[in-house]
Parts: sequence; structure tokens; C-alpha cells
Amino acid sequence: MTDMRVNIAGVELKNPVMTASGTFGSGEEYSEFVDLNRLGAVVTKGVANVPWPGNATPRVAETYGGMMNAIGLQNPGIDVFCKRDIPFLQKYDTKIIVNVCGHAPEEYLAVVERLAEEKIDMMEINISCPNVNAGFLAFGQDPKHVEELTAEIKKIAKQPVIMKLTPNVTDIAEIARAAEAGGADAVSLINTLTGMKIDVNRRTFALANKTGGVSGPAVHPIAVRMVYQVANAVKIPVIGMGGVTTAEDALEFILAGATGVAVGTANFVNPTATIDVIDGIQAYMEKYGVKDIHELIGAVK
Amino acid sequence: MTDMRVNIAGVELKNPVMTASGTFGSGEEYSEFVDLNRLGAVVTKGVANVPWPGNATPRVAETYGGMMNAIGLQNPGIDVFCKRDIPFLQKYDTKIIVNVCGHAPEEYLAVVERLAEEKIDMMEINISCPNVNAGFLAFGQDPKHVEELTAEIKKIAKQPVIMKLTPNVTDIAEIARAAEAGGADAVSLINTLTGMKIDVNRRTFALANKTGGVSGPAVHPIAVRMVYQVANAVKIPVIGMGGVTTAEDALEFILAGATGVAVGTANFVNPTATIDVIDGIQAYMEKYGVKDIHELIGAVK
Amino acid sequence: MAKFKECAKVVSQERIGTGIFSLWLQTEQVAGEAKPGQFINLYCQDGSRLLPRPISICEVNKEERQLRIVYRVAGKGTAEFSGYSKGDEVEILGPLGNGFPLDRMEEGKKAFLIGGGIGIPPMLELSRELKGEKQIILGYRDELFLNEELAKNGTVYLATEDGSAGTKGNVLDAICAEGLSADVIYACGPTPMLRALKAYAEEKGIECWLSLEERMACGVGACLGCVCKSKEVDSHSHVHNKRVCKDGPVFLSTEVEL
Amino acid sequence: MAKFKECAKVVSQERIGTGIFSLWLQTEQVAGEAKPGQFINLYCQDGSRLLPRPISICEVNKEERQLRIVYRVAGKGTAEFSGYSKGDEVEILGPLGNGFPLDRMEEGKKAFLIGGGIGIPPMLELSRELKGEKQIILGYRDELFLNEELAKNGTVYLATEDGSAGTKGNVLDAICAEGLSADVIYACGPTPMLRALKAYAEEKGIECWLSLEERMACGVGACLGCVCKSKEVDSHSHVHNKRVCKDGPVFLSTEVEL
Ligand SMILES: Cc1cc2nc3c(=O)[nH]c(=O)nc-3n(C[C@H](O)[C@H](O)[C@H](O)COP(=O)(O)OP(=O)(O)OC[C@H]3O[C@@H](n4cnc5c(N)ncnc54)[C@H](O)[C@@H]3O)c2cc1C
Ligand SMILES: Cc1cc2nc3c(=O)[nH]c(=O)nc-3n(C[C@H](O)[C@H](O)[C@H](O)COP(=O)(O)OP(=O)(O)OC[C@H]3O[C@@H](n4cnc5c(N)ncnc54)[C@H](O)[C@@H]3O)c2cc1C
Ligand SMILES: Cc1cc2nc3c(=O)[nH]c(=O)nc-3n(C[C@H](O)[C@H](O)[C@H](O)COP(=O)(O)O)c2cc1C
Ligand SMILES: Cc1cc2nc3c(=O)[nH]c(=O)nc-3n(C[C@H](O)[C@H](O)[C@H](O)COP(=O)(O)O)c2cc1C
Ligand code: FES
Ligand code: FES
Repeated sequence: MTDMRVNIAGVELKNPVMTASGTFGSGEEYSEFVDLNRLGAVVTKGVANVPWPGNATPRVAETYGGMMNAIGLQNPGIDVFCKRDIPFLQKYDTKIIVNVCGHAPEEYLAVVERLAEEKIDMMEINISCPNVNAGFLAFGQDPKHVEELTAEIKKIAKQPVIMKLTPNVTDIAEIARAAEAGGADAVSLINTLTGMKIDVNRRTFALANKTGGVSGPAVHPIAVRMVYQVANAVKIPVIGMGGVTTAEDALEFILAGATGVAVGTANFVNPTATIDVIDGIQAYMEKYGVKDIHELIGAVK
Repeated sequence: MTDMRVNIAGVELKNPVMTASGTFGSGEEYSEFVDLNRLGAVVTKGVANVPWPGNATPRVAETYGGMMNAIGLQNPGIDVFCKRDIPFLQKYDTKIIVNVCGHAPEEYLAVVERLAEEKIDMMEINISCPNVNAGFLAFGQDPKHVEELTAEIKKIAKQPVIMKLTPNVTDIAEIARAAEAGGADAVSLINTLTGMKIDVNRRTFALANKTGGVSGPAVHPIAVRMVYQVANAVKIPVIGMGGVTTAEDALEFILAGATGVAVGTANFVNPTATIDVIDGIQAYMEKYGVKDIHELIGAVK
Repeated sequence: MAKFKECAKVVSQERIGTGIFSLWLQTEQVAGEAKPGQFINLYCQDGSRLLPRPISICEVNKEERQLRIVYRVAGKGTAEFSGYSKGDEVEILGPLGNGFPLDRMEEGKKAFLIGGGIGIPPMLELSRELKGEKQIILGYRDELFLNEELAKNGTVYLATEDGSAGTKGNVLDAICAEGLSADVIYACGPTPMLRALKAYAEEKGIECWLSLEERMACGVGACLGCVCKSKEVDSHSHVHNKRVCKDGPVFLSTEVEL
Repeated sequence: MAKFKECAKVVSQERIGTGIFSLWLQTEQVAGEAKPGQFINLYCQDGSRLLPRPISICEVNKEERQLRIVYRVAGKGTAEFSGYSKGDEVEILGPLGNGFPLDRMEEGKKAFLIGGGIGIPPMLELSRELKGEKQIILGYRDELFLNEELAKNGTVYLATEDGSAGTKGNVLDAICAEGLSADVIYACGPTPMLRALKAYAEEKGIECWLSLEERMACGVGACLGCVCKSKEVDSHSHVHNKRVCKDGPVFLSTEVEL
């Protein structure tokens, strides 16, 4: 038998495969296609302290081998989320990771505090949000802000904290080290790469927001490079994501040093992508006689 | 009749379409398929002050919707280049843009100085090369180094200088402004995005160099975003590249603010890609009654 | 409302107008659940095009488990589909969305079934399943399609932009010109048409169901890509947004802002 | 040496072994120029796979302008090709590379034509065009293919890893076991085989032409993706590198380092 269990910050997942925030709602919609009990964890759509309406439409566009989105982090706010989404997920034998967003440290902290009483396993902090107190840049583009925000969150968080890194930076390893220095229990990456698409016939932007985040197989090699860099720069566990569509894609992250992997855009292409990835990793382990997934984590140096 | 002429730093190109450095040699190999006289310019493979052997093989790998390369800037050195490649290109009625690489400012300057006597139209400085005097980072990842290097080159360059920017940065507009402050006559972008591919069956890196530069349609939306940002941040002309395969791809760059566009990876997929892009832009202009390509440059705000 | 992802087989494909194709698909399960006004997601075979293409259900043959869609070639995905022929396989997901509410009509009531351009196809299955008097108003630019098939299930009124058939103008011009009235409106078509119908229906106090279109990714309500503006705070989103793919594509005109 | 990019049509495709396919293509121009040891680039129809797949020319029919390739399904691209059937179109570029030098042989001279595994196909056209005595040594893991066709053009000696046919072992084992000798060697196959042949030929002082394989992008010498190490500074690159796609794929064993 193959052992696919991994431990991230003291939380044991039955396998390394989770959903990427924002691509799986809170699991309900895909529960028609996927047995949620089989997932290592469900990572929920980003939630803020109050409801966010998100951006104008069009919010999504196809790109070559990928897609672009500017949902604008629409969410019902933490109160509704705790009343509705957490109880839904608690019915399943999987881990619950709540993705948190905010425009300012206070907003993140309000959510983190509110989550203290909730039966969730971890939280993932989306630091790709623009920091309203610090101009245009996202929190995650400045190591100083990352370390400070991480430290503030860690002070009050009752569950392990994953800092989710943006790839739109010069040196992702530096950002990961800042998160580690701030006390993060794990890091996840990559969030989307900022892109733009222009409709040349209508001479307008494809997305109402002008720019959007690129995801899907097109970004996979960039994500693998960043996960490798980060896994070799920090001691805390790394969760890899960006374009995972097949078990091979996920295994690239694992061999590069990721303890967990998330499946995002692929859900839109194939609603059972998460399960196919889990089954594929298992088949790979059996084929090559890998007894424990830890034999694979970071095995390519 | 449609007027496709553009002027970059005083040099008039018959159309905005050029080749992306490193994907077209010095034009000879593709001259079997392409009438070089039709191109706005030929941008040559990067050349250094002395011959560079480049990296070990495998040097190229396919990625989803793109490719990855780690050629390692193999080149015969500036002396051979001036004797062989420039005379070859001078036989054609197109502009000659020589791409220059180096590991240290002195190396760039040696090439720039050597080019002074040569009948070339412009030079393009590849600042994605790692700066041996400043750790791992490429010149192009630090605005200070970009401004300094640009200023030094401008002091001795006899032809207009295009600084070619790397996309592996937090804020490409800041880098472009640094190039402009240093006196650059134009900027071109994007160079490749650093990526990694792992062969999960052989458990090894797909490229001998471990990492490589991702190019092709997969990176196009990221490139368009960066060109838009840069075109709105500097006054000097911008040359856009990254994934241009069709006229529509090129027009996205032009509408985003690029005065010129380069075709790279697409040459490998379709040897006549440059010509197809030129013809396609012309057809677009005729379809929409665009008389002068300047009506399109930066038309989407 | 079960949904299925399956590999359907092309039964037949026919070009029924300039750039307009009619495709019958053999399904295992999707056809069995399909209702008028719902749609299916079609996935491209070419791996560079990841996102599914949402296409309305035009006709359902439950016995044979077959589905018909009618679509216009609008870009690369639909161009790919137009090359399919008998026996080819295509991945589909469906049936998706809520569909038109059939229970708003009964014998003795009068309905408008209004289709504009490529919004016409869903009216075919609707016209087959709906009870009561069916006045089918179809708006075209110039070339007609599906109108003869629709005429079997109700009275068809035409409007063409160039006046080459029926009333010159749009569907509302046809309604006025013909002096038609209805108890319920069902409509699908371009947003300007839907906006005009919304105003018309609210002015006349007619119950009006509009099928909206928006760019989509997941098609199942998970990504929040495809929202429209709702008049009230929506009970799911808790903001003024409804998901076209899941809460729609059919909305009561008074619920949404266009 | 003109090269052409064209859209070829599949004449026929046949499975000739486990995962091994033989494909005849109708070309306009490529077949007319093709020489043994050259290769063509095949482009995938699926847009997610951009780079061409280099495949050796196995057989040429100049009158009919047809080309044959024989390939093993190694990944997604070759898997795509294996699904093609009569009438399907495939973009190709070719003929590429230098090919084997036929003028090194003449009547009265003896040659080894050595193919290992999926390096066997180019030996077929070579064996048809080469003059002199042709000793064709073929190395397989277990399952044989093309050996009967090759036997029509020379004397075939087999080596199999499992000993199921011919000499148990590799091609050099077969040469020793059969006590063969030659004036010129032409070989294509896995790098370890080529490395052993290079040593063998240099030791015996035999002229030896090796067809190398490397990952490629452009296939025409422009990208410098596919280099091999050259013994001397190369006259084109001015470093110790030669381009496999353009300066090769066939090199004199003494020119290159493996
Ligand atoms: C609920 C619904 C039902 C529809 N029913 C039909 C129908 O019955 N017949 C028909 O011809 N068309 C229908 N459409 C429109 C159809 O989805 C698009 O024409 C089609 O997706 C275009 O794909 P493409 O690859 O050819 O175009 P491209 O422009 O190449 O597509 C690029 C991307 O944009 C999306 N897209 C492009 N146009 C539209 C659009 N108008 N609406 C939504 N997404 C779009 C595509 O799905 C794809 O993700 C429907 C749309 C929706 C939302
Ligand atoms: C000059 C030359 C001649 C060849 N002749 C033949 C032949 O006659 N028959 C045959 O079966 N094979 C031949 N090959 C190998 C053949 O090119 C690969 O098996 C094929 O490209 C694999 O493509 P794929 O999409 O199936 O595999 P994938 O692994 O999915 O391919 C991914 C990428 O790697 C490249 N690649 C993978 N394996 C190789 C390889 N071994 N050599 C070069 N590139 C590779 C592909 O071209 C593609 O760009 C030849 C290779 C070269 C360089
Ligand atoms: C539609 C969509 C919505 C997303 N929403 C969120 C979000 O709310 N919070 C977050 O941290 N990341 C969000 N992401 C980013 C994904 O979680 C993931 O990091 C990224 O898409 C890369 O993975 P993929 O290529 O597998 O999709 C979103 C991505 C998509 C495509
Ligand atoms: C094989 C290869 C070699 C390259 N060599 C160079 C180079 O020598 N100098 C340089 O500035 N850019 C080089 N580039 C980058 C391209 O010029 C271009 O910036 C990049 O590939 C993006 O464009 P594309 O997507 O159209 O290929 C190279 C790219 C490729 C694929
Ligand atoms: S398309 Fe994802 S929510 Fe509608
Ligand atoms: S593949 Fe480009 S030089 Fe050989």
C-alpha cells in the first residue's frame, strides 16, 4: 500500500491534494461531481470581514493554455461564511482551509479573530490583495509588509497560518523568507500572474477591470520554478499550485519540494480534476514502488 | 493605402514587425522561408565581446502552450559577428538591430564600442543576464543597475539604444523608468519568464540548466499587461514581444501602446510567422479603414 | 437537478445558415435531464482552449437521449465545433442553469416567446414544452433560421433589421405592428433587446423571463465569473450579484438590472 | 538543399509493432528533395503542443512524392500522430539536416548500416540508395520491426537484448559474433550505442557516420537549442558546438564528443 498522508503544520491530510482558493467555492457546487471526503483539504474562496461585491463583468477571459480572472474577491463576508459554508464542509471527512482577504491589516485581523472559535483546520492568507495603506502594490510584493502582516496575524490566530504568495515579484524566495520570519506555519504559491487581454476587434479590454490574474497550465512552469526556489529557501512546508491539471503536473511540484498541491483552473475544465490527480499520484507511486509520498517530496534537487 | 511605417528613435521601419532576438539567428536560416526585405527589422541573437559556449543540453523543452529555453547565450563573439553576420544582413532592405549581452558592464561596453564603426541601425541591450558583480540577480531586476548600465552605454553608443527588460520583476514600470532616466532611446519587453520543468518519470530537470526562460503564446497576456504598464509610464517608444503568433497578438501590443512588435517562438512553429503577422496587420487596417498605424498605437486606454 | 460530465457523440451536423450550425449529440445522461432554457458546456478538443463554451439547449429527444444545439461560429471554439461530423466525440457538461419556468403558463394563457438572433435556439424546445397560446416573435438581422421549425409549435411573427421578412425593425416593433399581447414573456437574445423587453414588460405589468448571457468559466456556480446585477441583495452571494450560470440564466426581469 | 513548410496528407498509417507506427505522407515538395538520414518536423494539431517533432525519413517515393516515417509513441505528440488516418492533414517542414553521405561508398566496398531501436527507420532508405555491400545490423530489445523490409536491400544481422532473435546482446555483440568487418559505418540509435560504435570505429580506424538526436526547437539552425559537442572549434559557432538539426544530424564520429 502507498502512504499519501502529509502533515502540514501539525494537520494531517489524507493526501497532498487540495482545491485552489476561488476555484471551488466552498465545495458545494463541485460536490455533485467530487466526493469531498477524498480530498486532502478544501480551500475555500477568499472571505473578508464584510461582504465584497467584486468587480464589474466581464470577469473572466480565456487565454492561450490558460485563463484570466478579475472576480475582485466577491464574497458574502465572514459572518455568512461561518454560518453557512463552514457547517457545510464539516459534514465531510476532509480538512478545511479558509482563505482570507483584506484591503488593510485590520480587515485581515477581523476575519482571523472571527475564525478563532470556528472548527476549521487552517487558514490561508491571500496577500495578493492591494494594500490600500501602501499605494498600488499588493501586500505580498513587499517583504516588510509580508513579515509584519504575518506576525500580526500569528499573534491572534488560533489555527495554523499559511501565507499565500503572489508570483508578481522579483524574488519570491525573499518574500517566502519574510513570511517565515513573521512566523508563518506554511506558504502556498503561486497566486495568479497579472495579465491583460485586449479585444482587437472591439478595441477594448477583455476584462472590465483591464487587468486580471492568469492561471492554468500556461503558468505551470513558472509556478514550478517558484516552488522549487521557495522550498529551497525556507524550512516551513510549501503548498504548490498553478496549472495543475494532471497527476504529472502535481508530481512536478512535489518533486520540486511541495508538501501539498492545489488544483484550481483545472476544475473548470474537468470537474473531477482533483480526484483524477489523486488517483494519478497513487498510480505513479504504485508504478515506481514508492511506498511513502515523502520519498518524492523535494526528490529532484 | 495603409501606412505601416513607424519611427523608433529616429530610425524609420517600414512596418512595426521585427524578429525577437535569439529566435531568428542573424536571419540566414529563415531567409529560405522569409523575404527579409519585408521585415521592419531583424534583431539578431545576443552577441558578447568574446565567444560564449552556452549551456549543456537539453537546452529546450516544450511547455503547455509555450516553450522553455536555456541556450545560455551561445554566440561566436563580436568579431566574427561583425565580419559575417552584419555583412549578410546589409544585403537586405531592412533595419539591423544587434542584441548585446554581457556578464559585467565592461563586457557590454566592449561590444557597444566595437559596434560604433558598424553599419547597424540600433542596438538592443539584453539586461536579463546575471550580473556577476552583484550576486545572482540579473542587471534588469534592479532599477539602479539598469539606470547606471544604460547611462554608461549611452555615453559611448553611436547608434540608438534599446534596453530589453526582463519580466521577472515586481514592478516593470519602475525598471522602464530607470532605463529612460539612464537615457535609453527605447525599451523592449518582455524577455522570457524564468520557469522550470521536471521530468517526473526520470525524476530530473527537463533542462540541463534546471531553469529556463518561458516564451510563446502562454506568456502573451503577461507581456501585454507589462507593455501597457510601461507604455503608460515612459515617453520613449516601446517594443512589445512575448507570444506573438498572429496579427491579433501583435495588435494587442500595438493597441496597448507598443510602437514595434517582435515575433519570437512563433518562428519555430511557423517559419513564415513574421510575414503572416505583417500581412494580418495590413488586412486588419484595411478592414477597419485604419490609414496610419499610429491611429492604433496606444488606442486602448 | 443532477449534472453530468460526459463524452457525447455527434449524431449529425448541418449548416442551417451563414455561419450557423445545428448539431445533434448522443448523450448518456444529459438529455434525460435537460429542460428548455438550460444550457450545456462544450469543451474544445484543442488543448490551447481550456474554457468550456456555454450553448443553449435547442431541442431534446428524451427517448433517444439526444440533444440538439444551434450555434453561430463566433470564434475559435465554435469554429472547431463546426468541423465535427458524425461519430466525433465531444466532452460536455450539463444540463446547466435553471431553465425557463414552464409552470407560469397554462391553457388559456397567452405567452410571448421572443428570440433575437442566436437567442432563438432555446425557444424551440420551450415552444414544444410550453402550454397555452404561443406567440413566437423572432428577430433577425436578415437571414432567417429555425423559423419554420418554430412555426410548428405556435404562431411565428418575424422582425428583420433590413425588412426583408416580417416587420422591419426589432421584436418590439413586430409586437406593436401586429398588435400582440401576452400574459407571460419568455425571451433570449442580445442585451439591448432584453433591456427593451424588461422596460416594456414592467411598463405593461407583464411577467417577463429573460435568459441572460455572460462570460463564464466553471458553469456551475463556483467561480463567480458570470454574475449579473440583482435588484436586491442576493440570498446566496449576500451582495447585489446573481450567478448567471447557476441562479440563471433565466431571471425574472424585475430581479435583475441590465 | 531547399526546405519546405507544407501541409501533407496522410496516405496510410499502419501499426507495425507495440507502439510503433508506419505513416506514409503525400507531400508536394518535401519528398522530392529528401535524402536518407534527413528528417522532417511534424507539427501537432493540438495548439497546446507548439514545438515540432523531428522524425527521420524512413522511405521516399519520389515519383509519387510520398514520404514514409516510422515512429514510436513516446509522448503526447507521437500519440496524436498515431491517431491520424487516411486523408488527415499534417503540417510538416523538411527535408531537414544533412543526411548520410552516400558518396563514401562504391561498388566493392563494404558498409555497416547499424540501427538501434527507433534508430532503425532511417536505415531503410539508406539501404535502398547506398552502393556496395550492405551489412545491416539491427539491435532490438525484443520485438522486431522493419527487419524483413531491410533484408531486401542487404544482409540483415539481428541482435536482441533478450536473445529472442539473432545474437543475444547489442549490435557490437552481433558484429563480433558474426565476425563482420566494414569500410564505412552508418549508424543511428541510442547514445550509448553510438558512443560504443565511435570507440569501436576509432579503434579499428573505420570511417563512421553517426546520426545524433537532441531536443530541438527550430529545426533549421537558428535557435541553437540542439547542439552537440564538437572536437574542434566549429566554423559556424566558433565554439565547441555543432547544431544537430543543421550541421547534422549525421556527423563523422571523430568530429563529435558523445
Ligand atoms: C447561457 C449561454 C447560452 C448560450 N447559448 C448559445 C447558443 O445557443 N448558440 C450560440 O451560438 N451561442 C450561444 N451562447 C454564446 C456562446 O457561448 C459563444 O458564442 C461561444 O462561447 C463563443 O466561443 P468561441 O470559442 O467561438 O469564441 P471566442 O471568442 O474564441 O471565445 C473565447 C472565450 O469567450 C467566451 N465567449 C465568447 N463569446 C461569448 C458569449 N457571447 N457568451 C459567453 N461566452 C462567450 C467563450 O466561451 C470562450 O471562453 C450562449 C452563451 C451563454 C452564456
Ligand atoms: C533528428 C531526429 C530524428 C528522429 N527520428 C525519429 C524516428 O524516426 N522515429 C521515432 O520514433 N523517433 C524519432 N526521433 C525522436 C522523436 O523526435 C521523439 O520521440 C518525439 O519528438 C517525441 O515526441 P512526443 O510528443 O511524443 O513526446 P513528448 O515527450 O511529449 O515531447 C515533448 C517535447 O520533447 C521533444 N522530444 C521528446 N523526445 C525526444 C527525443 N527523443 N528526441 C528529440 N526530441 C524529443 C518533442 O519533440 C517535444 O518537443 C527523432 C529525433 C531526432 C532529433
Ligand atoms: C476564478 C479564480 C478565482 C480565484 N480566487 C482566489 C481567491 O479568492 N483567493 C486566492 O487566494 N486565490 C484565488 N485564486 C487563485 C487560485 O487559488 C490559484 O492560486 C491560481 O489560480 C493558480 O492555480 P491554477 O492555475 O491551478 O488555477 C483564484 C483563481 C481563479 C482562477
Ligand atoms: C531560443 C530562444 C533564444 C533567445 N535568445 C535571446 C537572446 O539571445 N537575447 C535576448 O535578448 N532574448 C532572447 N530570447 C528572448 C526572445 O527574444 C523574446 O524576448 C522572448 O522569447 C519572448 O518572445 P516570444 O514569446 O515571441 O518568443 C530568446 C528566446 C528564445 C525562445
Ligand atoms: S461561470 Fe463560474 S459561477 Fe458562473
Ligand atoms: S533546433 Fe534550433 S538550432 Fe537546431
